Amino acid sequence: MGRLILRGERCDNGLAMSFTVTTCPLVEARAPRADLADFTVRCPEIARAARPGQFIMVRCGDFTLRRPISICDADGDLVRFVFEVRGTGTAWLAERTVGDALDILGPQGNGFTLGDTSRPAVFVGGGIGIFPLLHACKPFGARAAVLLGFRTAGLISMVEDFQAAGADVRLATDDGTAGHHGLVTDLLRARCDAGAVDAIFACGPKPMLRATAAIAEEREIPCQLSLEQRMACGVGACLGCAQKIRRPDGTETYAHVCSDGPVFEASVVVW
Amino acid sequence: MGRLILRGERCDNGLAMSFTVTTCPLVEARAPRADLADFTVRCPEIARAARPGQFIMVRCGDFTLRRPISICDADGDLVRFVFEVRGTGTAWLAERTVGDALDILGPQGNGFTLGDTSRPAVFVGGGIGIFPLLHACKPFGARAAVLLGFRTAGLISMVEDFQAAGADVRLATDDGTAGHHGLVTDLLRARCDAGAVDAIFACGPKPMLRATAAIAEEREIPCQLSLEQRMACGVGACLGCAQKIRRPDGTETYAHVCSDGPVFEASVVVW
Amino acid sequence: MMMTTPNLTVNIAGVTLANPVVTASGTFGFGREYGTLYPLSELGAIAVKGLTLKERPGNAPPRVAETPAGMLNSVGLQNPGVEAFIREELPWLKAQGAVVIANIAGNTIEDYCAMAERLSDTAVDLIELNISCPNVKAGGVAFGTSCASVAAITAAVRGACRKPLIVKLSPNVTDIAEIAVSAVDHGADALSLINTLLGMRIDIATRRPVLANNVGGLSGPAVRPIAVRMVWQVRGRVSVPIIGMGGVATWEDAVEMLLAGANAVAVGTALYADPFASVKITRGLREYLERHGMADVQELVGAVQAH
Amino acid sequence: MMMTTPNLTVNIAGVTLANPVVTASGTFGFGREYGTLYPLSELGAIAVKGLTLKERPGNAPPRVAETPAGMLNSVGLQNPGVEAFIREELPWLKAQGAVVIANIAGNTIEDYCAMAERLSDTAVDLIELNISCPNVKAGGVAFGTSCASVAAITAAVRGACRKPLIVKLSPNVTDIAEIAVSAVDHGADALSLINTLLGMRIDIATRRPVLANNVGGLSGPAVRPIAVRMVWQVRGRVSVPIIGMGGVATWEDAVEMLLAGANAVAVGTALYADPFASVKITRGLREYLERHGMADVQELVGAVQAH
Ligand SMILES: Cc1cc2nc3c(=O)[nH]c(=O)nc-3n(C[C@H](O)[C@H](O)[C@H](O)COP(=O)(O)OP(=O)(O)OC[C@H]3O[C@@H](n4cnc5c(N)ncnc54)[C@H](O)[C@@H]3O)c2cc1C
Ligand SMILES: Cc1cc2nc3c(=O)[nH]c(=O)nc-3n(C[C@H](O)[C@H](O)[C@H](O)COP(=O)(O)OP(=O)(O)OC[C@H]3O[C@@H](n4cnc5c(N)ncnc54)[C@H](O)[C@@H]3O)c2cc1C
Ligand SMILES: Cc1cc2nc3c(=O)[nH]c(=O)nc-3n(C[C@H](O)[C@H](O)[C@H](O)COP(=O)(O)O)c2cc1C
Ligand SMILES: Cc1cc2nc3c(=O)[nH]c(=O)nc-3n(C[C@H](O)[C@H](O)[C@H](O)COP(=O)(O)O)c2cc1C
Ligand code: FES
Ligand code: FES
Repeated sequence: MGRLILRGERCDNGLAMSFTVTTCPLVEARAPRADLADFTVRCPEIARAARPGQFIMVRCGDFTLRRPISICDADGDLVRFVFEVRGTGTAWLAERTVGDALDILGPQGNGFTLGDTSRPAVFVGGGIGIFPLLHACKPFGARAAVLLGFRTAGLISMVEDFQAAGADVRLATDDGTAGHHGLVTDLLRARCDAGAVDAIFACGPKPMLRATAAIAEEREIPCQLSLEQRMACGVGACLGCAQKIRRPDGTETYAHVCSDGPVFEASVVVW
Repeated sequence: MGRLILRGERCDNGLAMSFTVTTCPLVEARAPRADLADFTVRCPEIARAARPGQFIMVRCGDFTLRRPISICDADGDLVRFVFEVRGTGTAWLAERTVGDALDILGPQGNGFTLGDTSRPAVFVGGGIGIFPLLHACKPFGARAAVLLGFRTAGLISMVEDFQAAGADVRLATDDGTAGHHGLVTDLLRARCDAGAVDAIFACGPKPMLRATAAIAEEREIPCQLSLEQRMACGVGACLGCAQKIRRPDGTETYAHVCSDGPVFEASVVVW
Repeated sequence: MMMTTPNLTVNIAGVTLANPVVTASGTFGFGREYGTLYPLSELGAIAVKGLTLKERPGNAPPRVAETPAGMLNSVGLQNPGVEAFIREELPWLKAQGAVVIANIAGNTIEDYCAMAERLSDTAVDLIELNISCPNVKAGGVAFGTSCASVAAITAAVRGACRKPLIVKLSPNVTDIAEIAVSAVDHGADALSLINTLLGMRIDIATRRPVLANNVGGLSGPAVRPIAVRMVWQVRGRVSVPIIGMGGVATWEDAVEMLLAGANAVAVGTALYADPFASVKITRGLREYLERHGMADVQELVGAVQAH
Repeated sequence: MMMTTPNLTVNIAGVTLANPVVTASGTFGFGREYGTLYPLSELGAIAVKGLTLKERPGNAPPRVAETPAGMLNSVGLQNPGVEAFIREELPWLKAQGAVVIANIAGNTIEDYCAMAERLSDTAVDLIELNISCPNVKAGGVAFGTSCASVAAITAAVRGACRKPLIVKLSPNVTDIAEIAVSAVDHGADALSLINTLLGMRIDIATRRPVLANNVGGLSGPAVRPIAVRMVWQVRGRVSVPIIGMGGVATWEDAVEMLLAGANAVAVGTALYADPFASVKITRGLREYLERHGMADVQELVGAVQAH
């Protein structure tokens, strides 16, 4: 516990954790919704190296910066990622079709430390934060409770994927159009009340993460959060993606989401 | 003769000659060579208004400036243009495929004044300057002598099109790999020696145009040249595409290739 | 729910613009070209091509070059001179219902004053002082690059001018806010910014500068972050109306510029990719205000909440 | 026909770089990340992240924002301090065979001098003085924005420094050539330019600046025309080596920068789209020289033929 990594992990030779920059074919491109793309690329180097919670940096046309997108799943030679069209870069990306070559950097970042996958764990996801949880929950099989929150029923996605992984999936929507009418953290509280939880893994909007961290702290459950920040390099070189954290000695400093994170112990995050 | 238009032609209402900005489908896209694209778009507004020697401004992706390209032919609802891949913009454009929508502004500029098409005329073209001559030579049928110069045989194109228009086509190459070994202006001299020529129309690199103008002046043959210049607006608003010309009173000034030209009487051009 | 049409009008130094979207001087000629596409009265105002006292032929070509997300120009103020403008362009422009901003340029304070005085007797609505020009009496340093010379030229022209006076600032300076304050303190009724940034491109094949003038002015989206920053800095120091420009291409860009502190925006380079950019921006602004239930576009001005 | 391999080496103030492609300070960390992709010895030199006397946490996030053909950053000089650099980064960097440029930043002349002195006893190859920082004793105006303060800081650091000294110029000035001359006259052995241009982006949805610091430094291809112009202007006035930077992304851009007058180029922002940009540029330069039968890359330096 209390894992605190600063300046990323380092190899024996003094280099940062290695990553690949590669051009790989898009082998499956689905659009579950008009503004959502579910892509699979054939990329053995990244697929084999990827650990749950890591992400890739995808080059989008002539844009100056790559876009960070979580690895949703990695299987054999294939890497799957799912993204919402938010602005110009993801709009460009969503227009790619099967056979197009994508320029991808990864896998990058410190992902989830899953610990003992034979013990029950809860995965809490909100909005676009649900995607990296798939890769992470799989090893837990039926011991994973996956709690997903959405604004409204129309935005629900990936439920079948989580179910296929064996997880017990519960839904919450802000407007009550599906599942629990309310916050996904209500479901988390209920789940914690219902039985032992050894670990919480969460990804989603900041308020959700903050509430999740508070619940975890209160109940003394180890909790890891996957954070977002605007990035330039995505590898730890530019120091662009700062996140304030608390060091073991109580002092505060800025860590970096791309190399120290995106996953942080909830207890070190300074909100 | 001595036609000198400054600030373009103007309509009775004080406006410049009208043009259209429109999105139109690419209906035919051929690549006679790897670095040459022969495109036809369905664009009734432009096709019907186009006069020989006019050009269009084609939007290329997110580039700041449109690219000027001559109208090679206009027939019914169709506009044909042929262009070489020179840099990034034309490279983007050449990748478009049938069915893609192109954003085109035109027709623009003062084209050739053909005069009496029942009299013999000579068309002199060099390199990418040959394309606008097709539209212009057609009305002359067999009375058109079309003299085309290229660096080498591998760059020859459009010969069948000119022949199909009824023209007498002669070739010259700098390296002698096809046709006359030498300059296209050698062919022009020979043609002028061989019989009466009522008008010369030329488009191509500056040295070729200059030599053509000299021959025309020497032999007192009316001569119109289509010039190139870097453009921004393409419509006469930015004054970017200056060309020095001589006014009837002998003073010099800058005219604009996009609105006063691209075709100028050879006699007014200051080299 | 009642929906009232939002108010898009802007008052710039006493002159009412129907909407806050102006065309940038030098990019729109005298309106006769783009006027074939839409009525010129749909624009908030037209800043005409920079005028000089006498006709100017401008620079040798090439005068324009593309750059990443921008362009360079070195037109060199080709224009028919202020008298020809008054005679041949202004009456036509006014007949189209356009609010006309006469952009004036010169190489001596006397030239500027003579033009301002002459234009004061015409139907021109506002005068815009382009101070990016070299002052020949001061060794060719641009008027707009020191507070002292900005003060001197603004005060002199203010004295000669009976129209609202806009001073158009050059971005090629160390401290734009200080220059802006100088202009306002010496009589500027409004400011416009930014003019172009000095840039250069070299053709590596010929090893020659692409522009015959070697250097030229950079404009377009590439410079927008600089323009937004300067408008914000200037808004922090002056309260006169600001016309913000530099890379505005979409209504979103216009909102950004207004939030930074501009009362109106000017559109230039964006017209070359899309000649309808100006009128689309006005439409986009209107729809934005409607969507947000805002009554007046001026509610956006300077509304950025800095950290 | 015999083909000899062209000479790519560059001498910057007595230090030989294997090739003229350097990484721009702050964009490449201390080399540990991109060093996983290629040996750091393949780079001409590495300008490390800007160092300060003491550790600095840097600015609050967000610190980066994309702009048209560019980006803004407001990292705020997050770094472990000069001692930690000397202890933990420098030995490793030198072991990789890299030529190391220590970029130093401060808020007082004393800080700069202390760092220069300390670094003079280390294996650092060159010291680069980042003068874009605010001088706290002069009310926060950046050191690099007046000739007098550039003269003062350059002379002081020159006195304290036993390594070749590069002065890195800020482009946010009225007259870059004048500033360059000041730096050279007061002891700069070489110059590097340009640092970033001050810019701003506002998120229209939140009505807040995208950067927590409100403003940040603009870099990337968008600024290249400005950088090329400044290098050309400076080359016209000084003869010391120049490291040109600002939007260099391809070998063609590097040739342009060399023609304008730079002896070497630095690559920063371009690495984010393509981490191999630096090594590709070196390869491209080599092939270009071979194609043109040129023996030495320095034949390109300042070879632009102005009109
Ligand atoms: C580690 C990490 C993992 C992510 N995983 C996913 C995922 O699996 N699926 C998904 O849909 N989204 C994910 N995101 C968010 C995604 O990166 C943004 O939605 C995307 O960058 C927006 O790009 P754009 O060009 O569409 O938006 P624009 O607004 O045009 O982008 C402009 C700039 O802002 C950056 N930016 C904008 N929004 C964000 C954001 N929320 N986070 C970080 N940078 C942003 C862009 O990267 C770009 O540099 C992740 C973000 C991070 C940091
Ligand atoms: C009136 C006119 C008619 C033309 N007709 C044809 C034609 O029918 N077929 C054809 O192949 N080419 C034609 N050209 C040339 C064509 O416009 C250029 O080859 C093209 O603009 C190059 O664009 P790029 O993006 O590939 O090159 P880049 O070098 O990347 O372009 C950079 C900028 O320079 C401009 N530019 C570059 N070369 C030229 C040039 N030779 N003339 C004008 N601007 C240039 C571009 O428009 C762009 O603004 C014509 C040019 C003009 C002015
Ligand atoms: C081709 C061209 C010509 C210009 N001519 C003038 C001019 O005559 N007077 C002037 O004050 N500004 C002139 N400008 C500057 C613009 O008015 C404007 O300040 C600048 O281009 C930034 O806006 P933009 O990015 O929207 O083009 C010119 C700009 C361009 C592109
Ligand atoms: C993320 C980032 C951090 C930077 N940090 C520094 C720095 O610490 N010291 C410095 O002198 N310049 C710094 N710069 C400026 C660069 O060194 C360079 O001058 C500038 O980015 C222009 O080059 P480019 O367009 O290739 O990035 C930084 C630039 C970026 C993008
Ligand atoms: S994005 Fe560059 S350090 Fe994280
Ligand atoms: S290109 Fe604008 S006037 Fe010709």
